[in-house]
Amino acid sequence: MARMDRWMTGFARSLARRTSRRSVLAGIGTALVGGAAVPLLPVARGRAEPAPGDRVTPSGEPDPTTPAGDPQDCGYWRYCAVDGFLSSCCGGSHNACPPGTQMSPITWLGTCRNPADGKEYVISYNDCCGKDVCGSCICRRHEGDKPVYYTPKSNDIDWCMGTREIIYNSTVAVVVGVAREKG
Amino acid sequence: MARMDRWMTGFARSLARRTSRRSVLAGIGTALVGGAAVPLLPVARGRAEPAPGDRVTPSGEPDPTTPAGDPQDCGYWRYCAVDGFLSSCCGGSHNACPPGTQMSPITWLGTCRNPADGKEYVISYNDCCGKDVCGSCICRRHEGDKPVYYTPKSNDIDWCMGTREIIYNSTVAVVVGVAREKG
Amino acid sequence: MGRRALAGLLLVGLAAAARADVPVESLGRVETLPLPPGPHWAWVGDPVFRHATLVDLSDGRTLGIVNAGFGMPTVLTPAARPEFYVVETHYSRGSRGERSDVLTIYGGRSLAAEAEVVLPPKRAHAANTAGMLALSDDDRFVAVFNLTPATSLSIVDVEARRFSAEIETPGCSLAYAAGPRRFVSLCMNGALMLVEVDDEGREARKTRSEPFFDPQLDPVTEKAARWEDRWLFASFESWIHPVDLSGAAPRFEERWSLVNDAERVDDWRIGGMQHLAVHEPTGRLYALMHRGGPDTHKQGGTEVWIYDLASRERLQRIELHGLGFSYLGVPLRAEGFTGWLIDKLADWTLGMAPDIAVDAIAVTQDAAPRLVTVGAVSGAVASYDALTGEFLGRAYVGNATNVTLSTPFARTGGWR
Amino acid sequence: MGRRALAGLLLVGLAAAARADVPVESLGRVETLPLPPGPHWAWVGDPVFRHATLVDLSDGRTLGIVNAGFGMPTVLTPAARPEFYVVETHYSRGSRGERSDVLTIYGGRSLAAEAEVVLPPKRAHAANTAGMLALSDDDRFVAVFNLTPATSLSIVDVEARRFSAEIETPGCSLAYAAGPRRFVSLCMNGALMLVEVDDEGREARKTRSEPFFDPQLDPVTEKAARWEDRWLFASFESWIHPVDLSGAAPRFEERWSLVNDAERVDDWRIGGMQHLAVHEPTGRLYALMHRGGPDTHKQGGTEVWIYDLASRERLQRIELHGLGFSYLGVPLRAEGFTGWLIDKLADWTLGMAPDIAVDAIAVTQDAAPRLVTVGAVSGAVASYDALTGEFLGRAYVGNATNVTLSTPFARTGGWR
Repeated sequence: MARMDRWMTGFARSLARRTSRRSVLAGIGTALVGGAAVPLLPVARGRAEPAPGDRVTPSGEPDPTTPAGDPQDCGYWRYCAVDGFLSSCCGGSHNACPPGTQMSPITWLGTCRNPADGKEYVISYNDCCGKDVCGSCICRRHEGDKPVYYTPKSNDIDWCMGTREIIYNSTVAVVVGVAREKG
Repeated sequence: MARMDRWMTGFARSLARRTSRRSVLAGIGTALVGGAAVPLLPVARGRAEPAPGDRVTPSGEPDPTTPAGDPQDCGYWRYCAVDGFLSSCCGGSHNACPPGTQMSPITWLGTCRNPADGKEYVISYNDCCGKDVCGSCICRRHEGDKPVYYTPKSNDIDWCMGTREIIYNSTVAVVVGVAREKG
Repeated sequence: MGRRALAGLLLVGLAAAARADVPVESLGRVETLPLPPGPHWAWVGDPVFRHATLVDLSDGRTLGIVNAGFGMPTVLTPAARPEFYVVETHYSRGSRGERSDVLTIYGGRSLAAEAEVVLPPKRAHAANTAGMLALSDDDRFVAVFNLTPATSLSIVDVEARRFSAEIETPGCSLAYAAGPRRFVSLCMNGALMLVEVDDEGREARKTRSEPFFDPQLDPVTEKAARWEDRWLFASFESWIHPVDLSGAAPRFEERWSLVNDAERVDDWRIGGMQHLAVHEPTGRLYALMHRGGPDTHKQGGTEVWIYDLASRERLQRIELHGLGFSYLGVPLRAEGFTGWLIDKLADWTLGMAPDIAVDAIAVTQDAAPRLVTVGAVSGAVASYDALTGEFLGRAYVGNATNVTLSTPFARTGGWR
Repeated sequence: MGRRALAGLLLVGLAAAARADVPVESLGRVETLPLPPGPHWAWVGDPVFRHATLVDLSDGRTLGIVNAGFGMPTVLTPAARPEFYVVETHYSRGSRGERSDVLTIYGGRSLAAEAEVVLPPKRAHAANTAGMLALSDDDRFVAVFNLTPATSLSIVDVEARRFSAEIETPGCSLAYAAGPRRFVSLCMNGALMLVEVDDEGREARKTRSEPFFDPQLDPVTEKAARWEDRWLFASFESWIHPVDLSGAAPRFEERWSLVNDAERVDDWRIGGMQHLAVHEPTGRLYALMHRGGPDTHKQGGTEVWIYDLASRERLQRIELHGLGFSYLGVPLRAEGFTGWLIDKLADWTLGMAPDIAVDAIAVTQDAAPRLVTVGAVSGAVASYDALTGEFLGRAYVGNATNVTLSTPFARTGGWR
C-alpha cells in the first residue's frame, strides 16, 4: 500500500505541476463548446528579457525546442489568451485550420509578447469550424477574459457563428501586426 | 464514510467487484451501439441449488438483497444474456423502459434459470429506444452470443430497428413464459 | 448444448406459462415520472453525451434523460405546468448541413418530446450556461439569447407553444427573468437592459439602467442567483451586487464582499461555471470558492461558503469532497479498502489542478435542502445537507462529464 | 491596466506591422492533407465523439477528422481516387425525428464533404464493425449491409456518386469484397452468398455456396482478414477457415488452428472487435489473442500472434503493451518517474478485466509495416514494428475511446 500511495502522490504532484498554468483535465465543458474568443491582453508590461539571440528562428520565433516556441505546446507565446483546442495538434498549424474545417472570420484579437524579440504582437484567434471537437491539446488561459455580455473579450463564446456551421473544432493564432512596443 | 455508500445500496454496485466475468470499463463501443439482442442460453444445466425458501419474494423472485434478485445488478437472474445498459438503472425497471423511450417490439429471447424456483424462464430482452445511451449499469454477458450473420442470436445488433428511431438507450428483461424444466 | 430455435422455445414458454412461479409480464411497458415530483430532483447536463439526466438526490436514482443536441444541455422547469423545456441546436448531418434551433417541450410525466417550437437559428453557444435562456415568472415566455454577433432575444410562448418575436438588445446580452413579463440583460457598459413583452410576447418596453458596476475594473459574472425579487451578481473580486427588480426600475443595493480582508490577501475567490445558489426559505446564499489569483474566475471550487442574506454574515465554510472518478459513465468504484482509497484520492486531488474541482453548485428549495455539486472531472453528482454541510454521498448517473446543473423546482418546490 | 479597444489596437498593429520580426500572416488558411499519403496512416474511430481521426503513425500526429453520426465510425479508402467514404446515420433532431442514411465522399486532400449519396434508411447498426460495408475491388461500388431485420445490401456507385440498387440477401448478412464487381455475405447456415453486380450496380448474379462451417458448433466471426484473393475467417475456437475467392465459385481450403493443443488447454483464444490483420507483402497473419473460456470471443486481447500464411507456422508472440490512459481525449501523462509508473500501470492492468484490453488491430502494408492497436479503454493508439514486434509508442489523438481501426491503404499502399 505504501507503494500505491507513493505512486498516487507522484501522479497527483505531476498533475499539479503541469496544471499550474494549464489544464490536464481541461474543463471539458468549456473545451467542447467554448470557442477561442480571446480577451485583449494588457499591452503594458515590464521590459522584455534579452532576445534569445542565436536560438531565434529566421521568422523571429522563439526557440522551437522551448514551450514558448513550440506551436503544439499550450505555452507557445501566441496562445497567451487562447481557450480551446490547438489547431496545430489537430491536423492544422498555429495559423492554419485542420483539413476540412472552415476558419471563422469573426474573432477577437489578443496581444502577446514574443520572447524572441520582446515585442507585443496583435494576435487574431480564429476558430476552426464545421467539424466537431478535435479533443487534442486543450489549452485554457483565461488571462483578461471577461463575461459573455462583454462579448469581444469573452473566451467562453463559440465564435464559429461566422462560418457555415457553429460546430467548434479548434483554434489558430495568427499574427496580424505588432502592437506598440511599450503600452 | 459509511454514509457515503448508503445511496448506492442496490444501485449500480461497484463493477470492480465483478470484473472476473464482466466489464469494468465496459467495452464502451459495444455498449453505445450494441443493442440487447440476446443469445439463447443452453437450457440443459446441472441440477438447481435448493430454492432459497423463505428468502423468496411473493412474485417468485430471488432474495432482492442478493445480486441474483436485484434488478439493478448485472448478476440479476434474468440478465443471463444481456449486453447493454440496464433500464432499471436508467429510469425504468427490469421490465419497463425509462420515461420517454420506446420499447422495441423486435427482439430475441433468452432462457435464464431462476434460482428461486430452479426453473428456466423464457426472457424477452427488449431494447429501449429513441433517447441516446443511458450510460449506467453496463452489463455484458456474452454467453451463447453468435456473430451478426446469425442474427437472432447476435447480441451486437442494435435491435432498435423496430422502433421509430434506431438510437439505443437501454434494455429490459421481460418474463414471457417458462421453458421446459429440463432441457 | 440443448439450444432451441426461437419458435420452439416461444411455444414451449407460452405453453408452460401457467406453471410459472414468476408470472408472465406484458411487453411494451414504459415508465413515467412520478407526480408530484420529488423535492430533491436535479438535472445534470453532459455536453459529451449531449444530454441531461434527471436524478433524484434522495436515493441517487436516475429518473431519465433528455437529449439536447450541440452545446450545453440546460433544462428549464415551469411551475405552472408539468413540463420541461430544452433549447437544442441540430444539423441535418450531425456536424454539417442545415441548422435547426428548436425549443422542445417534454412532458413532465412522459419525458417524451411532446412539441417543438422552431427558433431563428441564431442561438448563442458558449461554454457559459448562466443567463443563456430564461423563463418568465408567469411561466408563459422563454427568452433565448442570440448572438450572431448582433445580440437579441428570441421569445417563445411556451403556453401556446409558438414562437413569438425576436427582440434586439444592442450592446446587451443574456436573459434573466425579472417579473411576470420581463427579462433583464447585462450590458457591456455595466448597465442593465429591461425588456418587457406584451401578451403576444412582442416587445412592449425596453429601458436601460445606469451602470451598476465597472466591467473594466471588476466585472460581475453571468452566474447570478435569484433571491426573491433580487438578482445577486458576484464580481470577479468576489463582491456581491444585489439588484432589486421588484419595481419598474432596478434598485442597485450596496455591494458586499464574500471574503474578508485576510481571505482576500489569501487569494480566496469565487469561481467556476455556476458559483452561486440561494435557498429561498432560509435566505441563505451558497458561493463556490477557491484559492487563486486574478483571472481564475472560471476555476472550479474546493469550498462552499454559506451566508445569511439578511445579515450578510457568513454562517459556514464547507470543505467539499471530491467528485469521484468515472470513465465514460462507468464509475471507478470498489468496496472495502480499495474503495476507501479511491474516495480518499478523489477528496485529496480536489483543487489540485484548476479543472479537478467543483464547477457548479445548486440547492434544492425544500425544508431539508440538498446542496449539489458537479464538475467536468467526473460523471458523478455529489450532495450535502444544505443546512449542516454534511456530505451525503455521490450518485453516478452514467454521464461522461457533468457541467450543467439545475434543481427544477428551485423557486416553487414543485408543479402547481 | 493599459487595455485598448479593438479598433485602436488593430490600427496600431497594422501601422506597426512593418517593424515586426514575425511577419504578418494571412487569415483564412486551411490545411490540406499531403499527397501522396504516408505509408503509416490509420483511421481510428470514436463512437462517443462520433468521429474518426486520421493519424500518421510515423510521428504520432493527428492529420484530421471526419464526423460520422450515430454508430461505429468506419472509413473506406479507394485506391483509384484520392477520396474517403463514410456511411452515416443522422436524425433531424439528434436522437429523434427524420432518419437520414448517407454515404459521404470526403476529398483525400481537402478532407471536406464533397458529395453525399442518400441511402435507404435501413443500414444495420451493431457494436460489430467488420463486414458492415465493403468497397468492390475495382473501387466502383460500395455495399452497405441493411438489417430491418430483413437483410439486404445497398449498392452505391461511388464513381458516379449515386445510389444504384438494393439487393436482397435473405438469410445472409454482411458484405466482403470479392472481385471487381462481387461481394460475399455470410449466411446463417454457414454458407456464403456471392452477389455480383452489373455496370449499373444492379444485381447480376446471386449464388449460394455449400456451408463451410457449423454455426452451432463453432461459428466463424465477422472479423475476417483479406489475403490476396482469400478471406481468412477465424472461428470462436481459433480455427482459421481460408476461403479462396479467385474463381467463380468459392474454394474452401482446409482449416488450421491458431493454437496448439497445449495452448488450447491453457484457454488461449482469439477475441476482440477486430482480431485479424494481414501484411500482404510478407504473407503474415496477425491474430489478437487472450486467455479465456468459451463465450469470450469478444474479449479484448493481451498478445498478438504472428503466423506465416504460406507455412501456417507461428513466427512470433508479441506481449502487448497497455493502451495508456486518457480522459475524454486528454492523455494522463507525466514526465520522469511518474510517467514511467503510469506506463507500467497501463501495461500491468492490460487484460486484468475483459475490457481493459486491446480491442482491434491493423497492419500497414508498406515494407516497414506498423502493427496498430486500439481499445475502448483509452483514446490512445499504440504502434509496434510489425516485423520485429518492437513497441514503438503511443499516440493520443484527442478521442475519448477508440473502437474502430483501419489502415487506409491496406491493399494498395496509396492512391494510384
